[in-house]
Amino acid sequence: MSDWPLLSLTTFLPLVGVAFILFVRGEEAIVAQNARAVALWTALATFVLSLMIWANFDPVQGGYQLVEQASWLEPLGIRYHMGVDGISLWLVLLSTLLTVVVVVGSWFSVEQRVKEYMITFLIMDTLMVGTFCALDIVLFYIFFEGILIPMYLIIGIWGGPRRIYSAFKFFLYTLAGSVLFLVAIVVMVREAGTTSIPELTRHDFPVAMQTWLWLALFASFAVKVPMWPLHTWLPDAHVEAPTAGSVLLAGVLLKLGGYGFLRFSLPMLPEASAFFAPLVFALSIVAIVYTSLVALVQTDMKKLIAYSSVAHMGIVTIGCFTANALGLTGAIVQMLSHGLVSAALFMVVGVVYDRIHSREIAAYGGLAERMPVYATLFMLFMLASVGLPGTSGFVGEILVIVGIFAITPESPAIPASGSLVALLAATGMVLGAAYMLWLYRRVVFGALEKSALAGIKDLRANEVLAFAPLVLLVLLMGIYPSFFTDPMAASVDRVLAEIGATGPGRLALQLR
Amino acid sequence: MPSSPLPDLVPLLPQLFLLASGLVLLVVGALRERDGASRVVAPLAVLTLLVAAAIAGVLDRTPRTLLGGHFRFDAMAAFLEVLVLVGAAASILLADTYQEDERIDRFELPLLALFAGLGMSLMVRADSLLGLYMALELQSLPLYVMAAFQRDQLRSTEAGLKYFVLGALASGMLLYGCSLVYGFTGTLAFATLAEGFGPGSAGGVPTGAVVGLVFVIAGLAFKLAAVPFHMWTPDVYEGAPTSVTAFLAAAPKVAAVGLTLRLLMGPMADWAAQWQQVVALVALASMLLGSLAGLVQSNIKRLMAYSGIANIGFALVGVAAGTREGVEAALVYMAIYLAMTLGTFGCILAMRRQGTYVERIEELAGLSTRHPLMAAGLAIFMFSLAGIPPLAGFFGKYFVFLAAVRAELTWLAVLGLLASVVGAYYYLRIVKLVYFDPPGEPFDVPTATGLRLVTALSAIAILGFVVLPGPLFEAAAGAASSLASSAVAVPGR
Amino acid sequence: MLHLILVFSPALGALLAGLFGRRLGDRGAQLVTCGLMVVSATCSVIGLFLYLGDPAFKVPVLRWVDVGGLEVDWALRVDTLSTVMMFVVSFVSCFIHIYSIGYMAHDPSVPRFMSYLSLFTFMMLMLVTSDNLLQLYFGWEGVGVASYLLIGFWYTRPSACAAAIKAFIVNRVGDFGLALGVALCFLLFDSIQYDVIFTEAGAHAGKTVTVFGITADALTLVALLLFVGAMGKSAQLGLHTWLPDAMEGPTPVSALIHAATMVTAGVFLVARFSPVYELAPTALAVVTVVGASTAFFAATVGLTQFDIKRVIAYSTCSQLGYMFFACGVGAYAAGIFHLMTHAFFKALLFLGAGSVIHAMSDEQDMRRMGGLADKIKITWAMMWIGTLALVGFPGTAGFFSKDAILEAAWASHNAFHLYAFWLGLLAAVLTAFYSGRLMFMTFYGEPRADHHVMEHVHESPPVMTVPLGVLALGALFAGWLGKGMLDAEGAWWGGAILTGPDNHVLHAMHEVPFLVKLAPTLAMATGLGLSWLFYVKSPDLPERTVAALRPLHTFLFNKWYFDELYDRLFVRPALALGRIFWQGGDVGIIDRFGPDGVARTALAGGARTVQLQTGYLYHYAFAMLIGVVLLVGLYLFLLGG
Amino acid sequence: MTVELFVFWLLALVAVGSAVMVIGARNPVHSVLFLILCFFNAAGLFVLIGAEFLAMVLVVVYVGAVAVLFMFVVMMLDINFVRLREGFINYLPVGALVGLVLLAELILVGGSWALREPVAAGASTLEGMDNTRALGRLLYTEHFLVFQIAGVVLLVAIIGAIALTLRERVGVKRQDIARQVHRRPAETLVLERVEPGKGV
Amino acid sequence: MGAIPLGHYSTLAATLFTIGVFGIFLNRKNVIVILMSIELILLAVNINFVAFSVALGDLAGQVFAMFVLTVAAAEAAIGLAIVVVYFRNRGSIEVEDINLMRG
Repeated sequence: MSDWPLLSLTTFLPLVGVAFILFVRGEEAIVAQNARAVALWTALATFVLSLMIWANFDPVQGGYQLVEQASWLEPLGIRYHMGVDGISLWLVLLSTLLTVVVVVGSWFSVEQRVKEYMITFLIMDTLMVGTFCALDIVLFYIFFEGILIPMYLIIGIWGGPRRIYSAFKFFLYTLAGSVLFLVAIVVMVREAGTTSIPELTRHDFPVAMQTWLWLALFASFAVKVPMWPLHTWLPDAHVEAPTAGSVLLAGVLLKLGGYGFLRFSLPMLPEASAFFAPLVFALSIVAIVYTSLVALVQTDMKKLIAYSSVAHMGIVTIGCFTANALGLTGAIVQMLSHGLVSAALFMVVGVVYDRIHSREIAAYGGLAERMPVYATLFMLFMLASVGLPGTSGFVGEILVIVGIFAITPESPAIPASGSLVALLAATGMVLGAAYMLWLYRRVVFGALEKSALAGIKDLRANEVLAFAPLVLLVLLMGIYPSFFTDPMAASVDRVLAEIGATGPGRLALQLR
Repeated sequence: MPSSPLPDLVPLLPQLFLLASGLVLLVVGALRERDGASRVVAPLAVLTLLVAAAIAGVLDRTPRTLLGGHFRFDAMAAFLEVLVLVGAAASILLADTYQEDERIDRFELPLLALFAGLGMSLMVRADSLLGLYMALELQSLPLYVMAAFQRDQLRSTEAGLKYFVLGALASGMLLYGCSLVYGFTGTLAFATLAEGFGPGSAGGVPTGAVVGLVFVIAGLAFKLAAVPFHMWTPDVYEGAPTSVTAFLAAAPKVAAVGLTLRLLMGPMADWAAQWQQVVALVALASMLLGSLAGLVQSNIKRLMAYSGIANIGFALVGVAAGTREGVEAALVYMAIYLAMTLGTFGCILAMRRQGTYVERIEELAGLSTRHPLMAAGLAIFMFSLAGIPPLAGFFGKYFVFLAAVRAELTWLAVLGLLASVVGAYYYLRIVKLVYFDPPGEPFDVPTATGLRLVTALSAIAILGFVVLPGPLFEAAAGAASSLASSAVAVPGR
Repeated sequence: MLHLILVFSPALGALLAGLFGRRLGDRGAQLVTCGLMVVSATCSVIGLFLYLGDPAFKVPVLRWVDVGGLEVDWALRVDTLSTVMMFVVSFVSCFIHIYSIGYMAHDPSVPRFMSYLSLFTFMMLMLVTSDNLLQLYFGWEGVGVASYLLIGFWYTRPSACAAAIKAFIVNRVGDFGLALGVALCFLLFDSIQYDVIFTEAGAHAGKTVTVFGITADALTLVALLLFVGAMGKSAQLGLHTWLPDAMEGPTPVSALIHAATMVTAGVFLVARFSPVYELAPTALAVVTVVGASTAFFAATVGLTQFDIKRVIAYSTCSQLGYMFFACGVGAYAAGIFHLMTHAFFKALLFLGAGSVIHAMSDEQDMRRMGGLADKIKITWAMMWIGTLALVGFPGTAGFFSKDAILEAAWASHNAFHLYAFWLGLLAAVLTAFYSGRLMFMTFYGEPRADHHVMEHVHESPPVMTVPLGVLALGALFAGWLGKGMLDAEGAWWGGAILTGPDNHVLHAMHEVPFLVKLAPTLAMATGLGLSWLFYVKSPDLPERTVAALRPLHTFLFNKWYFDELYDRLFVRPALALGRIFWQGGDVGIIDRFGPDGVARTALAGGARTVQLQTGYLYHYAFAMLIGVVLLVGLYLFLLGG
Repeated sequence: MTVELFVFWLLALVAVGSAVMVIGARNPVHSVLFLILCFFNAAGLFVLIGAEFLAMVLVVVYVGAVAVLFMFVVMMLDINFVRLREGFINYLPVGALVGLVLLAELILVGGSWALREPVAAGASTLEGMDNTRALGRLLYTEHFLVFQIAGVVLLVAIIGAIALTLRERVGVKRQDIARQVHRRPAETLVLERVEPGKGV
Repeated sequence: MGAIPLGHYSTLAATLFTIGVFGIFLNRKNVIVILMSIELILLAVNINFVAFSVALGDLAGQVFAMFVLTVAAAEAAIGLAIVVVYFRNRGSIEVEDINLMRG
């Protein structure tokens, strides 16, 4: 089994499904049904394959595993080079899982152009998995950037009333960031003479060049994460995207930014990362406080959750740049957790949106009465989002806070020591609780007074099925996070070694 | 002077075949004029071009100077010749029913295209200023006529007129440049010019020769439609019959880039430091103008004109690099550009509603519901033009910018890529219309096989490029190396 | 094993009732949860006999976090302190479960309620048995959530929802401090295991650390940050605002969470961290001041409230203040002792109040009560027992613990010990007064409710009164039983509570002047007497007093305007900032000048660019010419130069 | 001043003057005539410099064919006198400036010419032949391929010009002998039985 | 030819070239004059070629001029043909009128 090209199989299997769907012909309803079925089975098969990756993964090793190499674009020195480590492994699993979840979750809710819908999501699957598996920087970029196409279509075709503005904003915003990344890639490739990520990581880039490269990479990743003030595409994109689009957007796409920081900015440009870390911290803190406050006053459920995503990803960026094991692990766990929780929250909104066709918070109230299961799930994910211990949200948050706390300034030139960052970041705990509880209170609690809600139905079987894995994982990650952190430990140590940090979790990043 | 009575004509086979077929087809056309000669001539012209391309493709690529030294045949020529001839053939195929519908289905049109193809195939072989000029004219003259071919339409004739006048002005400049170069160096041949411009030339490079080359480059820039010699493009694209626009937009651009490369990387290769900045500026201006002006277009042909200007800008980024890699990049870019352009025009030519062709971009609204395949194709072309991976357009851009950065033109890469973001807007806008907007009236289902074939093949090429990009890159590398070996030396970096 | 059963049987109950509530039915859910609680309580009692005074040991459960040196397990730490706490929690909870069967009999979602109660108990047990700060934090937030769920149990009531949110968020503010405390502990000790912290605390005494840009004594900072957490959970002055509002929850909830157990978690935390606090005198001073101030503040507010449960809630708040300043002055044992006695009598009071409310058809306003003494005799008696215990009537549980606290305050060397003593004494007077007021307004005088209500007044069923009785026994005799806690040598605790070498308060408190020993009793008598005067002897006196002291009364009645202050200071600015950031920042600046601005500029640029394309041949030719001229000029210039 | 130089100046000045008139004359017919004059002068200059064949070709091809073609078209299109556009004057200074810069640049460049050894030894130089013969020799040997291309260019021009301007007149009756011969009575005659009073 | 310096010829050519170019963009009359301007440009080119050819003693320039003449004739034919068809459509060949398409 282990000598199969597992990663490639996982990456490209969804395309086989696409091919099948393309050949589905006949009555519209039948086509839709068949497309759903094919998509589901493909997504499931892909998920199973990704589980095989996990099964074949050796958690003790820190390097890239299941590496595949093939000649591809020799004239440009670009090879087809895939591999996973403990960091990308989970993101791959997250991607394949969420694809299954969205296919199941939108079984009934999408009726228009089902065939195209399923095709775009399967293509997304390929691109997402590919992004996390790619070990060639150009290959990475191809997957990374390629995601824009299906996402643009998803928002634009199946989105809400302002979908066009949002789709353009999403596309052009991220494209603008990404082209700078492309320039950085080109410069790095010229400098190091290779496109292989491991080799680039080993290359010592001159410090002066690192600054520019770092900024270019930052432009791309900060948009993806997104970091304040480059976040404004996110609320629009989330609000207008269909539920499944929001799920993947929040669940996976936002992770690309954090993944980029971990995979490129930090290990390849450690000096510049150290130099700019205060900037990242500052922006992250602003993001946490600012977007939390903005989330407080939202009237649109999805927008609120979108803003909360920005705040949560602020924790991720802080964690990445702590450059110690705690912070890094925390950032990854937070990414995974946010991938599950925000995805679930968007599905939560999607469930009622499908029924009432409104995302206005004011249109709801008292759902608990008629939708107890729904209310329970919503409660769980709300609490996970708030970072309740015992759920996934807590582990990442506390690790990052503890991790950043440990950073002490070496010189008085840096006014903010890590603890101050931690202090400010932790305000997000309070504000986060405020807006999420307030949301829950207005939607689920209260008396059921709106006439439109009188006949609202609780979750359907497919919806419960879609939520089930998320519930399990959120709790598993909260109660037994070692399950996730153990396989990534060696890889995190490798990344730390690449950054040049010494000693576990202690004053690792020498701030200058 | 050749001593042998019968010179080596083998490398000239494609041209001879084209010429002979052209003459035969002329006779055929003239004899059968009344009963739909074009229906016979057009396919035969396509066939001829394809056969010529095939011949060019299989010819021995050892660099050889042809009769009298005005032309040479090498890997570069072979590569470009295949591209332009296939491009020309595809353009004729695209024209299929359009020309019948628009009542311009006369046999002269494919015939002129054939001769233009002959001209282009010579352009990419040019090895002296005289050869360059004659080939250029042989290519241009048919194009002028073709642009004005819809002679009862004011738009078409206006397009022809503008194209002709400006083209004549451009060739006047080019000629004046040729005369100066000749006068100051005493030679027309690229090879000897290279010596004149080389580092070893006694007394430095004469001013007149430099100025002359600037004029020559200006003349070529007109053919490329590079800023500021682009002004004709939008009007001509819009006014010319769409099938002709497709022709104009595709192969001639490739030939012109080839010619530019021959000139810049041949005689002027050692002089790269001097022209690099100017080409870079022209490239930048083209990318910016093409991207900006395209934003406000409502006619899809006009839009494609600006898109073409921007794309030439991108190709020129590779040229500006002034390295062998830059040449490769530009060649690859043009090959991909050819496919994207042909495909897009295939879609434009399918925009027919109740027998009349529409050109407003808004007419595409909701295309995806009625014509999913065409919509998918158009989306592929648009995303590729916008340079989004994994479509072929991305690789072209990546390669030219890689070459530019390797040649220390990072600023150009940054600005160019930002311009491409601006330009992405209008490509996205088309995708938006096609996929997001409520459907309007359906188009007529395109019946023409040629159209469907070319569009489908282009789409497959662009989509599938990512799977097997190697061959094109290798061919381009071979072509570039032959160019480099003809020059005295290529500045290595 | 015993402890695993003890801790996890409520969790099982919560799961069963929560997930299968509909299938189990009301009765089933009640049986399951109560049964499992009885098991748990039994275990806790057994534990009391088996482990009291033994050294601490650890029951590992599951590895939790092991990242970069942060190694934390799910584990139960058993020592005397946790054994006592387990007993209090489990025992009280058990009876409140049983009481709820009667109290919630008519509620439509009984299983949910029972599930929440058990969940809470589980979380509380996790909190008190935690072996490291992270698990403590888990329990800490867990009880917060359970409290949130229970306060908002009647979610259709807006006030309940608001109170629930308030409780959670105010607690979060405290947790925020606690989380930073956890981080700081890790920074200092490289571990957040109790045993590591406690053994190494001495080594860190007097060290300074720079955090938040300030340099301060490391252990003081740890202690203060943890105390912020304790303040939130235990509703100390500043973070107390949620507790009175929490009375929106069903009364058993108030009894269990907001009187007996959860709110005392802060006291537990301080006691648990006595090894650290002992080395941080500044922190102890802060604890003392905050505790004493709270004791006084809450008592003053309690004077003026009319909602029967709110009065008891403020009383709780006040009593928590006592416990804190007991810890603050170094008498952790006294604090825990009071915690235990308080758990009994305050739960008793709440459940009694619940019984009253039950009898009065859900009326909570004391102004509409009165004259109930004859109608509900058992409740009346139980309430009196609770009240006497609360005010510290000699012989009752409260007497022992409160006396001990005040004596300790007098005897301590803490910088603020006299502040604590006098405020504590004053608060004792006030406590007696408002307790008497509560009793007299409720049970004596003319009935002020309409006759419909009065006709329906009835005694509660045995399922409610029996727990009352059990708790009353506790309120009466827990003092006798627990006196050993005050053992001056500290041997009783088996090392679970550490007192520093300089801390002799437990000795000293036995040697205070007689007047000090008598003072609490005098205070009680004064308070009760005054209330009798006001509310029985001359019922018009309150009116006149209020009229005379109108501003003071208004100030007290409005709870010192804390809610209003916070609303102005935090809530409204946050919302206003949110709006500014959203409409002004995101929309007005970032979008306007960012993406939208760029898009507009590009489009405008495009429009201008195409203006060059005039359509005139000669313009085109001219453009070409200019291009050539420029290029040629450039080259001539280049060559010339 | 030598005679040659005098002749040069004469011819050159007339050529420039007539060139100015070509673009300046208000009547297009005059423009054509001035163009012809200009060509004649240029031919004279060619003779002066020793390029007799080109001078001859210039006269024959240009004056004889091209200029006449121009004249033909001008007359055919019946173009009236044309006005100068308003705003011409506004436009003139900028245009003049650019034009003068161009002129200056070009003259500067031309002036910098100095005889130097041609880079390639003159393979195209044929000593001892007169101009025409030498040109012919070159044209049919060294430049043969280009010569052929020139032929194709002309062919294209023919095709193009015809394709654009040749119109099939519809409605014009032409005699088609083949059809006349093949006509049968049966095709031409239709016998109609006409009922009385109904008409055809 | 020794008497006449090459500079004279090249200056003349430059002048004619400039006039020709001027004719194109300053001319507001009709397109035919523009075509004539182009002829002037080509004439300038030819003068240059011939002069250089003689000065260099190399006949290639004159050959080039020959081809220029040929192509110019072809160009003129096509140009005039286009003008004619344009005139048929528009009824005018005033340069001002040729602006149907712009932007």
